[in-house]
Amino acid sequence: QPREDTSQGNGASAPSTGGTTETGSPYVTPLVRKLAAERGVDLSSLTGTGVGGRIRKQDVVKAADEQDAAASAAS
Amino acid sequence: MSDTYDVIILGAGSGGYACAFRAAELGLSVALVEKDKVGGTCLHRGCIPTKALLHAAEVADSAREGEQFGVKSSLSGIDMSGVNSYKDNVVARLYKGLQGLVKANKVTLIEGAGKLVGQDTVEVDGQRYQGRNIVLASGSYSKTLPGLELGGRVLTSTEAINLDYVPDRVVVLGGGVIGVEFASVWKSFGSEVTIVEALPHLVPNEDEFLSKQLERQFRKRKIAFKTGTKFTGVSQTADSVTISLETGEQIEADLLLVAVGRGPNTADLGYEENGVTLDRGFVPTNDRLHTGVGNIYAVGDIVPGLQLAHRGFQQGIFVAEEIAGLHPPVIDEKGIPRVTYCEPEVASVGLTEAQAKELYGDVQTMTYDLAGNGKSQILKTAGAIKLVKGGTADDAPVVGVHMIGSRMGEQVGEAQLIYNWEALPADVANLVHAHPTQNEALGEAHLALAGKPLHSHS
Amino acid sequence: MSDTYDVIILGAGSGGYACAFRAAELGLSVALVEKDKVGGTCLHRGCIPTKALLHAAEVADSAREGEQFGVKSSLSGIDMSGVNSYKDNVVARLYKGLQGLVKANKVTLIEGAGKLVGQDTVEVDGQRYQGRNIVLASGSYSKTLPGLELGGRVLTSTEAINLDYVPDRVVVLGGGVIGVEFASVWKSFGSEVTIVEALPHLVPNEDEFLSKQLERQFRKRKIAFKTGTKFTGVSQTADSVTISLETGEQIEADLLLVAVGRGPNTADLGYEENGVTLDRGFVPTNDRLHTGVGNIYAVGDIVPGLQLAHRGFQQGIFVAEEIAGLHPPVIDEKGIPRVTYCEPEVASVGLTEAQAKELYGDVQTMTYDLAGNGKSQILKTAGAIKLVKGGTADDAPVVGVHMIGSRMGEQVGEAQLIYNWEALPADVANLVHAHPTQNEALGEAHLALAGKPLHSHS
Ligand SMILES: Cc1cc2nc3c(=O)[nH]c(=O)nc-3n(C[C@H](O)[C@H](O)[C@H](O)COP(=O)(O)OP(=O)(O)OC[C@H]3O[C@@H](n4cnc5c(N)ncnc54)[C@H](O)[C@@H]3O)c2cc1C
Ligand SMILES: Cc1cc2nc3c(=O)[nH]c(=O)nc-3n(C[C@H](O)[C@H](O)[C@H](O)COP(=O)(O)OP(=O)(O)OC[C@H]3O[C@@H](n4cnc5c(N)ncnc54)[C@H](O)[C@@H]3O)c2cc1C
Repeated sequence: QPREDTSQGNGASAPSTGGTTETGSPYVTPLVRKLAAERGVDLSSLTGTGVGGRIRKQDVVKAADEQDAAASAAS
Repeated sequence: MSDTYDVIILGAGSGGYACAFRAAELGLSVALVEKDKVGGTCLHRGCIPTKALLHAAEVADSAREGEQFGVKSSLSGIDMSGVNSYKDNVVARLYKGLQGLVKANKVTLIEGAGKLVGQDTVEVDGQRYQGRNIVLASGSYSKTLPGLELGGRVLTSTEAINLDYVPDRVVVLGGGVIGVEFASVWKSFGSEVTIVEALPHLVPNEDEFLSKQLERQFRKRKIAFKTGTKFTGVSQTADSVTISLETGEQIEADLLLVAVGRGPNTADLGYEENGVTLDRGFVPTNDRLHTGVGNIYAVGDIVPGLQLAHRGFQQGIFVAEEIAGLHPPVIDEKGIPRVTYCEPEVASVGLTEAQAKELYGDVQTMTYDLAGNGKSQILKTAGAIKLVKGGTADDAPVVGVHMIGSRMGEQVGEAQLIYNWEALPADVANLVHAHPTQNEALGEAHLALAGKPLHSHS
Repeated sequence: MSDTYDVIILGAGSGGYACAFRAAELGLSVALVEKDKVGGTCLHRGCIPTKALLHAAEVADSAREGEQFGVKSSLSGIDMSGVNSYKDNVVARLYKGLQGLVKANKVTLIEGAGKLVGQDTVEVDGQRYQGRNIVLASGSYSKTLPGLELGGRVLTSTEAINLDYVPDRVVVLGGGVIGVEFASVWKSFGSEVTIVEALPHLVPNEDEFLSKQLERQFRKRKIAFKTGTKFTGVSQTADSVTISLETGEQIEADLLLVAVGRGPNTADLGYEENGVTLDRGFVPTNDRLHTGVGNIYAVGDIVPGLQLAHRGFQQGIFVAEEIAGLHPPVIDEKGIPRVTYCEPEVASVGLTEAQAKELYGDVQTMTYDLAGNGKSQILKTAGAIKLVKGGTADDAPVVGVHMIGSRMGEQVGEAQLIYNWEALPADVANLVHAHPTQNEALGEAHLALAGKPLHSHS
């Protein structure tokens, strides 16, 4: 169902019409998402090292290890 | 005034129309400029017609070889007018569907040749249209070589898809994707075929393992090929064409197909005049497909890289989402699947072994022969799957999947997920695949690479 | 003394031999007991022979219908002795490979009928063997119905795979996987076929959407079927067999194939005597495939659930790893792919819509018709893909993939990754699939479900 024409727009800058739910959320693969859930890592706190900044398994493992280390140091 | 759009797209091929539909879905106003037919090369002169020819070829082979399956079938010939009407019907039906989608998506189709006349202005037939964003998607054409004039018995794929007869003898110049696909079709239709390729291998962009396997199978099919061989000249008479090679050899044939690559359609379109840089005719972009000028993006075959329809789709969708402010993730060019639809099919995604070694140093590879795969035995196809791991550690992901065999192109989607989702061999190996499918071979290859081979010698 | 093994496996079918190979790879000493041939039902009487018949059927259909592709092919009949020797050759070659793997893996093959005579003891031909672990893998047999005696013109799949003629008229009792596969083969070979099924639909375990699509296509193929119809009796003469239905109707035919399911081979094997509980003959286990008695596990068709070869493989591998102390992750039965290899093929993984609703309440579904898929148009196949999302939120994963169409079984591996890796529609949609493949349809379905349809009306 195509939406209404919005050609009044906002000049030269990128229009912000349309769904923007994805805006800002990091790009992760299902396997990374599963791993993060298993290891209790908050994906939005990570900076990805993969192509185009995507979060890789290694990033999650590293964060989880650091988290674990911090937790054991704190106890 | 009225003629201002959020997006104006120049060219309605795979890249252009995908961009148009996605932009429209996102609520943008879209003008799509096309001088010929919506669908472009792929639908009218590329992917679809060639795959219809290849399917007719498969049907012919199957009928010719039915006896080995106990089926009393026979083949008395190819009726090219029947083949062409089958092919044209498939194209016509998909074209109709596509035109319906243009309407349903409320995309404004501007028919005519467009030209960039300002960084935000396109002119078509004297009329000017303003675009807050411009997407260049003017596609590509069949190239030839210096001194090799097209015409008569010398043709490109554009003419070859509409031939009304099966040539007795044909020479294919170029052993890349398009060349081997036509060679495969004509051989199945009964022609004597010779491929001439300057590089050392057929499908030279693939992992060498696949090239060698394809060469072996083409040899079995009695498709002649001369690799590492440059052509030096061609001459034609009313009856035949003669191709000269640097070896001094001459080959006479009914037709010469020139399949030496496709050049970008970017001349005289106002691109350079408006500041867009061209590199040997192509439009370089950053990794977000922006040309570096104004709000001008480029997608599809004019952007250096793989010339594939679904790359155009993906880029078109990306640019639409980029314009709409969705910040889509950058496309990994290596993650785009590649299929060559000759018999046997060749398919791959990710890095070749050589590329992986450059990136990772030591790598681990695993080859699974289709001889161990029940369904491939049933189809009587030979072939293999080669996996490349990005390193040698247990937690190194699969970074390359390379496959050859009848129908193996259909396996590339699973391979695409594996590569793009950076799966470890064990992630796949844990999921035992359906028996007896060809798909199972992909599972078995991962079982073996994960150190737990099932139907293969370890 | 010497005759003690880490693992003794009773039955060398899919489940048994997979367990044996994996256990041996993990360094365990393994004895594999088999009274007939390594490979079991699947290789000798099941998956492989039926798929060879189905491929011969495909070749026959293709030759018969070549003209619509412009190919002047014809079919003058089926040479069943040729079909059988093709089929037997495929089986023989795979059997040879499998025997080689038994040797290469250093598995001790004990030929003869085994019996459990203690919680850690198996007896074969009077000789006793001790096992630190025992794996029951004795498989299944073709069932019949009360009052329906096998023999003469009434057969099961075991006899049907070796027929030396094509029956003129055949009735298939049972519209499940095995029934529709044979119906499909015989129809392609030229028989008049009628399926009788007591439940309301063909392939009644599938999402109703697939059942209805298959019924429509079988109707087009002129395969007759009577669903929701109980059979009441059968009588045979030297010339024919007559099947009576509860409707009062009678059908006369040359053969009746009884395909009403497979029962577990568990009688008189010492299972119950040694404490193993049986449930209607099946061996219930916990989710780690342990029977609850001693160190006795069970795998394959004797364990309640899907009766599929690759489930046997996966369970066999699981048990070997469990015994070796690797703590493998529990197998999700819903994540095992299911393929029915009739024409058109039916394939699925995960939950049906009805099952998903039970689990998640509201769910979202998306159907993509193969009419929009270029390669399917080229193959001239009809069909569709239906996706089921586990909920309606954007971050709900795909929990069911249901497909029908020629060759669509080969798409089930990608679907298997999607389901088991809990992918979101958008995860798949981001990866535009190879054009023009049937695989692309799976990509398009996910594009549509992610709210960004490409080649489909939204
Ligand atoms: C024989 C052959 C077989 C192929 N097989 C496959 C395959 O199996 N799979 C695959 O993925 N790819 C295949 N390809 C490649 C595929 O066709 C291209 O990658 C794809 O078409 C590129 O899309 P595009 O949008 O960049 O350009 P095009 O499809 O070339 O579309 C460009 C469009 O722009 C229009 N245009 C150009 N200039 C102007 C102008 N000034 N004003 C208005 N309109 C203009 C053209 O008329 C055209 O319609 C094949 C190509 C060929 C030639
Ligand atoms: C016609 C048909 C088509 C099929 N098609 C498919 C398909 O396409 N895909 C699919 O996944 N599945 C298919 N199946 C199902 C598949 O064959 C079974 O799921 C699979 O074979 C089960 O493996 P299993 O190891 O449990 O048992 P089986 O394969 O039945 O093996 C059991 C083995 O144990 C041996 N045995 C039994 N008792 C003893 C004893 N006392 N001592 C020694 N040995 C013993 C038997 O001789 C046999 O070799 C099909 C089945 C049939 C009948």
